[in-house]
Amino acid sequence: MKLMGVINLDHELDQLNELTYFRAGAAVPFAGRYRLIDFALSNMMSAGVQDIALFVRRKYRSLLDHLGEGGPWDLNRKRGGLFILPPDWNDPTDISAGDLQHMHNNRDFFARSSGEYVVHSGSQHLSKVDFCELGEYHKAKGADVTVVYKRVDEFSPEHEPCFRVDIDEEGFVSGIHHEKGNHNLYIELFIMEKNLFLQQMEYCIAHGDSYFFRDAILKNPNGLKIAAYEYKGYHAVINSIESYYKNSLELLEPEKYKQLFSPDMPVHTKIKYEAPTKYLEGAKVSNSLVANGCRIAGEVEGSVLFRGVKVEKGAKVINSIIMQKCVIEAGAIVENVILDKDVQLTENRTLVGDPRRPFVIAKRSTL
Amino acid sequence: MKLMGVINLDHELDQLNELTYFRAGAAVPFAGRYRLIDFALSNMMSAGVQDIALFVRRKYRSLLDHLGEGGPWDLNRKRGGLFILPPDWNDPTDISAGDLQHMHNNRDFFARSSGEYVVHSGSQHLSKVDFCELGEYHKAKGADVTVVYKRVDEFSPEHEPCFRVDIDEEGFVSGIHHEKGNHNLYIELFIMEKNLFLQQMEYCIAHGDSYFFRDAILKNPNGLKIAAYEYKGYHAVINSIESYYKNSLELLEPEKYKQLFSPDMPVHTKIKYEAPTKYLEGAKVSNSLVANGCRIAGEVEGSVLFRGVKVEKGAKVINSIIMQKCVIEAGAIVENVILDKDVQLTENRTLVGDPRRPFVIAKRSTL
Amino acid sequence: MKKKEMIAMLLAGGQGKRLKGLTKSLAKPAVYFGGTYRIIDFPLSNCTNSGIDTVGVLTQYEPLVLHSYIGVGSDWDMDRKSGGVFVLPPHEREDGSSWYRGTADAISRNLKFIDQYDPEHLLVLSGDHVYKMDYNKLLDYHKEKGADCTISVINVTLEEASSFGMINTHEDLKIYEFDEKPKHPKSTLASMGVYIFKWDLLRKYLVEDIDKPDGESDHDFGKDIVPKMLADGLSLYAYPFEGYWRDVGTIPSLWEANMDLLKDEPELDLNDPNWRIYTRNPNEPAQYVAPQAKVHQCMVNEGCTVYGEVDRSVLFYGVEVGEGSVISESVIMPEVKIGKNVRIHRAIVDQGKVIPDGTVIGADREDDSEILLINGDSPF
Amino acid sequence: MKKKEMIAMLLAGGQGKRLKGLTKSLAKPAVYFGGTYRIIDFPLSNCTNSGIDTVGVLTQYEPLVLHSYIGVGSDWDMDRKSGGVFVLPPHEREDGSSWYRGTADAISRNLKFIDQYDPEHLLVLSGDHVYKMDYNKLLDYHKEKGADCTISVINVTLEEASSFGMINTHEDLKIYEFDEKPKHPKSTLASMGVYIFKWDLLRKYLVEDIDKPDGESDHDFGKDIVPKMLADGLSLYAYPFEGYWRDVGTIPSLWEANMDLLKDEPELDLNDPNWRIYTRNPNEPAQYVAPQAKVHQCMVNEGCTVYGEVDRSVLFYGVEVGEGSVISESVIMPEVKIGKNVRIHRAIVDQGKVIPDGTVIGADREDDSEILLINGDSPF
Repeated sequence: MKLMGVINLDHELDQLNELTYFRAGAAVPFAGRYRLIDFALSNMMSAGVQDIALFVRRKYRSLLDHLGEGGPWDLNRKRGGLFILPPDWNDPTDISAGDLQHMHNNRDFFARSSGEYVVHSGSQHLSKVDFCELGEYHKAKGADVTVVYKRVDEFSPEHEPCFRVDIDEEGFVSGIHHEKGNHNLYIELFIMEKNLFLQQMEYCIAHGDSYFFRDAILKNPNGLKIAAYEYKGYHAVINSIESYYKNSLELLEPEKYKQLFSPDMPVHTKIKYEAPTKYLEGAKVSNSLVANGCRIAGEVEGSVLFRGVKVEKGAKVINSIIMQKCVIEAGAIVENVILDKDVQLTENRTLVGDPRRPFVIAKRSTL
Repeated sequence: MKLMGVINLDHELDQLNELTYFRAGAAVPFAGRYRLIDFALSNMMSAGVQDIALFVRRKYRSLLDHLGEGGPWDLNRKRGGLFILPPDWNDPTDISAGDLQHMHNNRDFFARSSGEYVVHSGSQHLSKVDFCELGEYHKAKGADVTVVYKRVDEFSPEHEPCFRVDIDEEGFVSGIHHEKGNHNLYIELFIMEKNLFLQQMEYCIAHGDSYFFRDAILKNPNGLKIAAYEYKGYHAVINSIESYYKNSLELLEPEKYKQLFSPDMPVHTKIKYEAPTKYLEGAKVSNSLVANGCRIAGEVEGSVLFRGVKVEKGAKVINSIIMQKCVIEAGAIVENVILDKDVQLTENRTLVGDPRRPFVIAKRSTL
Repeated sequence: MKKKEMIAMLLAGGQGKRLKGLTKSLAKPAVYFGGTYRIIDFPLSNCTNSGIDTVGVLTQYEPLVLHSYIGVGSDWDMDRKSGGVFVLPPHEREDGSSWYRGTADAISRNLKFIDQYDPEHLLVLSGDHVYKMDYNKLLDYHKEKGADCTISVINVTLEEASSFGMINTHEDLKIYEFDEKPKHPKSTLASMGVYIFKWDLLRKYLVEDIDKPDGESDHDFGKDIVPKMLADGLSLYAYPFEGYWRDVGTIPSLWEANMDLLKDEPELDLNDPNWRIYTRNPNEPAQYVAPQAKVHQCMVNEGCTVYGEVDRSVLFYGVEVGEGSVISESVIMPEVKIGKNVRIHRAIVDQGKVIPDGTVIGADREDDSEILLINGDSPF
Repeated sequence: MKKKEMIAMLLAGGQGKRLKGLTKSLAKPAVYFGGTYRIIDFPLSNCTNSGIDTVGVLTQYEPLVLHSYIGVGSDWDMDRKSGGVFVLPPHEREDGSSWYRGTADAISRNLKFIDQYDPEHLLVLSGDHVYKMDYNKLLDYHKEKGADCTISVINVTLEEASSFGMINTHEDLKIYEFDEKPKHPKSTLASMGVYIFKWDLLRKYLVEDIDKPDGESDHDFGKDIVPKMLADGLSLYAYPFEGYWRDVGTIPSLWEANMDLLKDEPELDLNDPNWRIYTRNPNEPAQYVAPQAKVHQCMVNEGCTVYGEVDRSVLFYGVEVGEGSVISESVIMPEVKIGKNVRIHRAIVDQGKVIPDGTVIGADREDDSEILLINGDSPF
C-alpha cells in the first residue's frame, strides 16, 4: 500500500503568542530538541511515505531552514521526497481559494507521486498514529475517507476548538461538529484514495469552496462513506501557550515520554553537533528533560531545557521551559516561565509566572 | 582572503513576459540546461565562497525547487552554505525598507559568516568574473568598494537601463549614472569589506534609505573610496525577451560558448538523469545547442533545445529556443519562437515570429 | 538496525580480461556504456527502482575507481538513513585470510555485513550485465513458489548456450540441474547471474563451504553452492525474464549493445521516467552541433562539439569531432578529441584518447567485421 | 581533478590490542570517547575545521564499523564535490600483493589515490589520539620554515618519554634525530604522529622503500622514512603544539581522558562553536532525570534516563540507570542498561551491556586504582 502525505499548515492559526510572532506554529520548538512538525514528518517516515507536500502560507522561513531538503527524515530523494509549497503566486487562471488553492496549484505533485492513498495531516495534534495500520483499516472498511479520532475522558481547554465525531454502530461517521459534550476528538488526520481526493478537490473548486476538510468531508456534499479510526496512543493538542506549557511538562511523566518516544517509531529532527550535557559541581537536577550542550551548575526542577542552555551557579529553574542557548545567570530564578531562544536572564533576576498562565519571553531578549 | 556572497534579487524586475509570469527572472532557463542564477552561483563556487545569501521576495517557488540546499554548487554545508532568504515577515521592530530590509533582517547571517569581504551580485548580468582576482584587486587598490564594469563597444537595447561608471585616471569612480553615451557598464557586482558593508547598511537604515547600492554607493553620502575593476570576459544582460533571445542564440558562436563554459570555471546546475540525445534517421541538425534526453527526427537549425525535447519527423525548428519537454509534432514548423516548458505543438502547425520580436508561448500550452 | 525483507549483494570483482585494454585499471563494472553510463549503473538503478535500499558491492581488483564513482550512492538515491550502498573490498580478519576466492566466498566473507540487516531474502547480482529488471517481481515469484532459491533465466539460442550456465528445469520451472557451459545443452534457459536465496538457508551453505579447502570447492555459486542445494533436494526455481539482457564482456558484445541503442525504438529504453538509469553526471554544457556538421542515427551526450560527420555512433560526454572527420559505427568514450579529416569506422575509442588530424582507423578495410579497440596502447 | 594544496591520509589501521575487549570487533579509532564521540571524530573534525576537504582513511582490520560509520563523510561535512573522505582498505593489485605492512606502506599502496589530487603537501595523521588542532597553522609553519617534513611535537615528562617516539632538535627546532621509545631520552618533545611532508619528496622515499624486502625495512614512518630523510640531510622541523593531546590507547588512559572532561573548565572544550567536533548523531530524545535522581559532575548524553545517582562519570547515549543504583568515576558506553541497586565504581562498561539488579562492580574494593573493564566476556 503506497502512501503519499500532505501536511497542511494553511489554516493553522499562529496562536502561541510570542512563540509564533516570527514562526509558524509548526516550527515551535518542543520537547527539548524537536519542532512540532518533526512529529508529523517522523510518523510519515515510519510508514515509509516517500512523497510529502507541506502547504505553507505565512512565516515559513524558519521551517525552510529547519527542513531543508528533508535529509533528517530521509526525504531528500531523487524522485519524490519533501516539497515545501508556498502558494504559487500570480496564476491568473487560478480561481481556487483557501487550502484548495494549494491543492489545485500542486495537482502535478499528486499526479507524479506513485502513492495511491493520501494521508492528510496538520501539525497541531501530536500523535504516533501508525499510517500503515490506518491504511489497512481504511481498505478493510471499504471507506471513501477514514478520519482519525481520539477518545478523551477528561476535557482540557485546548480540546475546545477541536471537531468531534459521531460514530454509528458500524464504525462510520454520522456527523462532524463542534458539540462540546462529545468525547471523540477529530485529530486532523484523514486518509483517502488519491484519485478520489483529486476528484473531490476539483468538485470543491468548481463549487467555489475554500477548505477541503470542511467542504468535502464535514459537509460531505457527495455522500462519501466516512469511516472513523480510533487512535489510542499518545495525543496532545498544541493550540495555545497554556496547552504548549502543559503538554511540555507532561512529558516528565515517564509513561508519556515513553509513548511519544517509543523506539519503534523514532522521532527525527535536524542534526546539531552539541557535546553531551555537563553537570557541574553544585548541579541539582530533578524531574527534568535536558537536551545536549547544556551546562548546569544550578538547580533545575520539573523543567525542560533545550540545547545549549546555561544554568549558572545558584540559579534556579522551576517548572519552566527554557529554549535553545538561553542563559540563566548566577542567582537568577525562573518559575512557570517559557523562555524562547537566546534569552539572557541576568544575575539575580527573578521571573515567576502562574502555572496556568506561564510567562513567555520573546526570543533574543535580555532581562 | 575569505569571501561571502550575496545574490540580491530584491530589485530585479520580472521583465521576461510569459517567461516570468510564474517565476523570478533568476529562475528562467538558459543555454539548454541551466537557469540564469546558476551562473552567479557557479562563479561564487569557483571562488570558494562558502556562505551565500540569496535575497528573494516574489515568485521564488521555482528557485526553492531548483536550488534546494545547494548541493550541486557544493553549498549544502554544516556551517554556512546557501541561505534562501525571503523577507522575515512581521517583525514589528523593523523600520527598514527595500533591499535594506533583507540586509537588516539577516545581520546574523553576515555576523556568523567567517567571510571578511562581501561580494554582492544580481542575476541579470551573466559573466565569468573571477572573484578571487577581484578581491585581490580591491585590496591592492586600498578601496572601500570596488565595482565591476564592462566596456562595451557597441550598444544593444538591453544596455539602456544599465548604470554607467565614470573612472578617473587612478582607476577610481568619479560618478555612477545613466548617461547613455558612456561605454562603461556597471554589471551589478561589487565587493567590500564585511564590516564596512554592515556599517553602511546601518547608516542607510538610520537615514530611511531603501536600496543599498543606490543609497550607499551611487549617492555615496559618506565619501567612500570606490574603485572600478574592468572585466573583459563574457558578458550578457538578460532584462527583456529580446535580450534573452539574442543572447541565447549568440551562444551558437563557438567563441562565446567557449567563454561562457570555460572548463576552469565550470557552471553547475541541478542534476537530472536524462539519457544522451538521440538523432534518428532523417535528423538534420546544424548550428544548434542541444541538451540531453532529446529525440530528434526532424530539422533543427540555429536553435537551442533544452532537455527532453522531441522533434518529430518532418518538423522544423529554426532560430528558436525550445524549453524542457516540448514536443514539436510531425510537420510542424517553428521559427523565431521561444517555447516555455511542456509546450506541445500539434501536427503541421506553423508558428513564425519576427527575429527582433520573437513569439513567446507560455508553459504547458498545447497549440 | 531494522530488519529488511531483502538486501542485495552485487558481485563487482571481475577484471573482465576479455575486455582487454578497457579494463586495464578499471573493474569491469566500471566500463562505460550507452553514451553516459557505466555498466554498474544498471544493477544499481534496478535496485533503487525496485525499492531495494541496501546494496553491498563486492569488489576486489582496483576498487578505487568504483569506490570513488559510487561514493555514498547519492546518485542512485541510496544515501539513505537506514541502508545505503557499501563498497566491500576484502579485509584482514583475525585469522589473517586474504582475497575473495570465488563468488560465494565473497558473500561468505561479509556475513557480518548481511547479518546487520537480518534479511529474509538475499538478492545476489552480478555487476557486468546491461538490463532493466524489477527485482520485486522476481521476489514475488520466489515467494509465490515458496522457493529456497530462484534463479533468473533468459532464453538463448542453442548455439549460444554453451557459453552460459544453463538451467535445466521440469515443466513447472523447478530446477533439476545446473549445467555450466555445456557442450551439449539440454535447454535454452541461461542463468542471468541474478539469484534470490532464503538467507538463513544460504547462510548455512556458505558457512559450510567456506571451510572447505580450495581443492574441494571453488567457493562459487554456479559451481558449488547451487549444485549442492540441488543435490540436497532443495526447492530451486527458474524465473523466466523477458526483456533486453546482454553480457557486455567482450569488445564485440560491448560494441553491439551500444549499436542496439541506435534503433528508433531500442529494446532498452533509457529514457523511461518510471525506470530512470542513474549515473554520475559529468556536468557538461549542452552539446554543440556546428553548421556544417551531420549527425544521423546517433546518441550524443552533453559536452560534445561536432564539426564533422557522425553516423550510427555513440558519443560519450566531452567528445570533439573536428571538421571534415567522418565517424561511423563507432563508440567514442568520454573526452576523446578527434582532430580534422579523421576517419573512424567500426571502432571503440577509449576514454581521453587524442586522435591526430588525418588519422584513418578501420575505414579502408576490406573486411570490417572486426571491431577495433583504440586505447592507450595504440600507436598515436 | 583540481590540484589541492594539501590532502590528509589518516592511519586508522590499528587493532589497539592494549584496549583489550573494547576493540574485539572495532578498529581502535572507532572506540568511543567523551559521551558521544568516537576517537576518529577528532582528526576528521580537525580536518574539516582546518578546511582540508580530502582525507584518505587507511584501514586494515575489520573496517566494516569504521566504513559504515564514516559513510560518505556527510557528518564531517566532507561529502564535497571535489574531495571527500575515502576509506581505503588494502586491495588486490596486479602483482597480487597483500596487506599493509606498515604505516609508510599503507601510504605507498595508495599513491594513485594521492596522485589524483596532485597535492603539494601531504598531511599524515594517526587515528588514535584525542586533540583539537588547526592543521593550517602547522602548514603555515611548515612553509615558513621551508621544511621538507614537519613533525608536530608535544612536551612530555622525562618519565613518559620512553614510551613515545622522541624528537631531538637543535635550538631552532630543526630535527637531528628521531629516537623511538628511548631508554635514555635526550629531550621531552614527543612526536604526535602528525606529519606534513612535501609530497613530491615523500613520494620518492616511499617508492624507494616499497621495494625493500621486509627484513630491510618495516615500511614505517618513524622507523624507516624519517630516519632515512634525516640521514640524507633533508630539512625536518619540529612544530611545538600547545594544547590537550592524549593517546587513549590503554584502558587507564582512555578512562583518564574521559575523566578530564568532567572538570569545570576542561582543557578539551567540546562545545566551541568555532571548532565543532562532529560525530554521527544517534538521534535520541532529550535525557530524562527523574525526581529522585542525583547527577553531579557528569557528562550525560541524550537518550539517557537516570533514576539513580551518578557521580563523576560519563554516560553515552541511551544509558539507563535504575533506581537506587550508584555509579561513580565510571565511563558507561552507549545503550548500557543498568538495573536497580547496582553499584559501579571506577569501571568502563562496554556498549550494550545489561547489568542486572543488585550487581556490584568495583565498589567494595580496598584498592580501587585499577580501572575495571566490563564487556561481553564479563560474567553477567
